[in-house]
Amino acid sequence: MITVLLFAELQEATGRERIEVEVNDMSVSELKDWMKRKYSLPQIDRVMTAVNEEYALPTDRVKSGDVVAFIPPVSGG
Amino acid sequence: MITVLLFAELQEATGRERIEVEVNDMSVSELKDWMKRKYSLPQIDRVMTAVNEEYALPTDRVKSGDVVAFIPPVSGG
Amino acid sequence: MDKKLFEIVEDPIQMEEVIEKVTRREAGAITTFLGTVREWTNGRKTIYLEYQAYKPMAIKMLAQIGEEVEGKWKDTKIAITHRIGHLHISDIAVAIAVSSPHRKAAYEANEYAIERIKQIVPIWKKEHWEDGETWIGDQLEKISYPNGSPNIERG
Amino acid sequence: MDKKLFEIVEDPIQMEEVIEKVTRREAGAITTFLGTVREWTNGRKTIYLEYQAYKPMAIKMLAQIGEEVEGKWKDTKIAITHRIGHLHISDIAVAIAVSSPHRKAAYEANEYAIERIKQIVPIWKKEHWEDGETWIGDQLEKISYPNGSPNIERG
Repeated sequence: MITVLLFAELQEATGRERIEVEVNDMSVSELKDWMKRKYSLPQIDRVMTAVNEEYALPTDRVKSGDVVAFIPPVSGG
Repeated sequence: MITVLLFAELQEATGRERIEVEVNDMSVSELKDWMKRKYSLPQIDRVMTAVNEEYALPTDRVKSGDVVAFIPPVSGG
Repeated sequence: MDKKLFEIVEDPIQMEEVIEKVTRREAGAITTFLGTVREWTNGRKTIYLEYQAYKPMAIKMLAQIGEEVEGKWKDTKIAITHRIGHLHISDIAVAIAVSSPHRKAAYEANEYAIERIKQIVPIWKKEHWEDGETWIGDQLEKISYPNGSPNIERG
Repeated sequence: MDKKLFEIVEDPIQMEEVIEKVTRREAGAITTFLGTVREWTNGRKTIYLEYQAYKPMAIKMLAQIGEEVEGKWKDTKIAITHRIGHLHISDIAVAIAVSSPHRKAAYEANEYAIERIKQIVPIWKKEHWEDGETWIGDQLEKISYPNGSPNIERG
């Protein structure tokens, strides 16, 4: 099981802050594609991904127990 | 009569903060030369001069009632 | 690196406290940057802002910026506090303090830090305008990830 | 120009007060610079410093720097407080705050102001070292009047 965290516009688009996904061992880009279809999130294409609080590449693998956060363009400061 | 104000090293070299000089209408550089001889102040050559709180040129005239300040290299900040 | 140097808070930022964290006997210069809530942006009036953070990762990224700064500018020390939640006009959203023996480094390191905050720290701002609301991202401001700059480091 | 924006004081500088003077609804960025008393300079240990000012002219010159800044960087507002008298290690000698709608101008204007203070404001620092004392001028630090820069303006 993977925990997915959603913030800002993604949180509002889905109405969810946190989603548990019943998959094991997929790539970040496969997970994004799955999220895009399942929650109708075209904007996820321009979103960074963090795995366990570190920025990740599209080819990085996500495994059971990981916490994946989708990071829309940041606007702090 | 001209009032001369002295600061920092000039104040310590002369032991004076303020000198009344009994002259009228001389140039800034003439006043400096006079100060240099009278108080043995060779360092006055590298000092700026302010007349009535504005920086002045060596050729500016100083008249009775003016307040002349000798401004050693500044080191604020 | 002292964890308290990098904080995400919900209460008003006390500038003096952030400055104190970097004050040192060997420092002759301290620069600070305060990001405050501006009333007008591109002709639209802001009523208030809402900041959200992915808090544990945001603190990590602030600490990473601190390491970058102290690597690039020798003998600097930096502290950063970012506030989240509901902010009004003129409230301080972020405070950065840098101390250094000499002033040039203190200015440069401070400006570098705010640029990096705007690139890599997972914090989001929602503008509540007079006539609507929007999460701010690259569609309205500058592109947030120029040249893919969040420096992904491989473990 | 508000006279209180430019002050020479003898008591400790309260940073928050200087910042408050430039805080405005239209500002999104406030930079500050604090010049603090450093313990070591070129291998010599400072015990304390003594600052002296030609006070009325120093305030005038600070105000002139303010005009220069606000002329060069549109929509900036600046406040400067310089402390004189007896200062110890880590005490704040000078505080500069600049507010601006955008951060770039706030950094640039702030750095310009401290450079100008070191050129034209009649304030002098006497270092009390472990082993002696000296009035600091161009013999020990940088030349104070590069290119005769005190901008003598003819009336």
